[in-house]
Amino acid sequence: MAEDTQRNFRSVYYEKVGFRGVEEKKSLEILLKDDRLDIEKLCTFSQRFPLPSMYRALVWKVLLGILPPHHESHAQVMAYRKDQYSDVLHALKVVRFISDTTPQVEVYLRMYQLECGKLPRSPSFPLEPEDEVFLAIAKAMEEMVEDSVDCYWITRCFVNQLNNKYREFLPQLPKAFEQYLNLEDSRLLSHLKTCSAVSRLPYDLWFKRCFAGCLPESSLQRVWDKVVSGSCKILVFVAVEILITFKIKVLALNSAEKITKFLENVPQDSSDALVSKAFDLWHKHCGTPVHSA
Amino acid sequence: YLEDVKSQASGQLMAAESRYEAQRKITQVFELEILDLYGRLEKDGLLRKLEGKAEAAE
Amino acid sequence: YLEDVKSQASGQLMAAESRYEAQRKITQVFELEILDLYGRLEKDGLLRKLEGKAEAAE
Repeated sequence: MAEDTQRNFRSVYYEKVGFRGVEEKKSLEILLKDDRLDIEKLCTFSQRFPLPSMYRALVWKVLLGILPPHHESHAQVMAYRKDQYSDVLHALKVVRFISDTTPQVEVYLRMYQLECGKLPRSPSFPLEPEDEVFLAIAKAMEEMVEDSVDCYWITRCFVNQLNNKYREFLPQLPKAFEQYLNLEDSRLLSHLKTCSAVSRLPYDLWFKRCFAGCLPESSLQRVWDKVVSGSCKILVFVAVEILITFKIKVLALNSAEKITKFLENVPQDSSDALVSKAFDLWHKHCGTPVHSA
Repeated sequence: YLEDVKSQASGQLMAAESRYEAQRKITQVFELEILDLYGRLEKDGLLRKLEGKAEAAE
Repeated sequence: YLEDVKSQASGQLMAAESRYEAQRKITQVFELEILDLYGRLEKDGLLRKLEGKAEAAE
């Protein structure tokens, strides 16, 4: 009992001074010690808590299937991944599709295109909208993941997850957005409707790019923790929270163009708090995932 | 435990297969590039011939 | 039985590895071909430029 009180006190103390994650980090470390990682538990953990930066790349790689659950195979599998990365990179240089001056994110795009069998005949061909989405996500990922092999693989699998696992859900998100905004602030929604802005909101930025280029990476990676571990619905609540956070500003704008333009370039100084509030909204409407660890 | 061995093996196998698939995609791209380059060489050769004739005719 | 599964898995992995190696060999041959073709194209380009200059000087 005394120990409990002390522990709670310590947690509260950490929370106040900004070490909120100490207990969480410990429980993640226990999960990561298993010989065979429990994907389900890792998912639940990531759904509930922010991943500590030092473990983010590892957990993402496991959840996205880049690394298998078995620790023992990690080195071997990562060696295959590295080979694949350098093989594709080298091939693009051989056919002079990229050079040493090609921006890194474009290199990733070309590698991805080659692997999907969608490499255009010439690098000067105009990009498809889906390529722009890839570039935006890769650009944000570059800020989150240091190692370029990891960055390529995570971007590639993140985008694949959007295109496969979430394919059917993503188009439903604008409707869900409208629904939750109505529950949270019906006045805001009617303002958007009055301005005929509802159909013209930056849905591509929100639900295709997953806020890449909209939120600073330090906040964005906390949102992507949820996307990687299985929830694309969190994106809806981030969008709703953006509207609520900048309510006064949005209510003052009276045309769809101005509203969309503002939402595409929201001020970034309060993003961290914004994301935390979006998580609260998400938990409020969708419940808290049970952490079984 | 048996399931464990199987799943571990399949994790490795999938990564190895993916590395092979990438190599196959590379071969395809190289093939197209070779065709393209031959095409360009032939066009160049033709062009030079034509130029040569044009000069001779002058 | 476990040993069986293990040896089967390692057999599959080795097969994947060797397929990769074989495909890589093909890629390497194609790569040399591409380098060669680029070389010829560049020589041709250079030649044409020189010829062009020579004509201009005449």
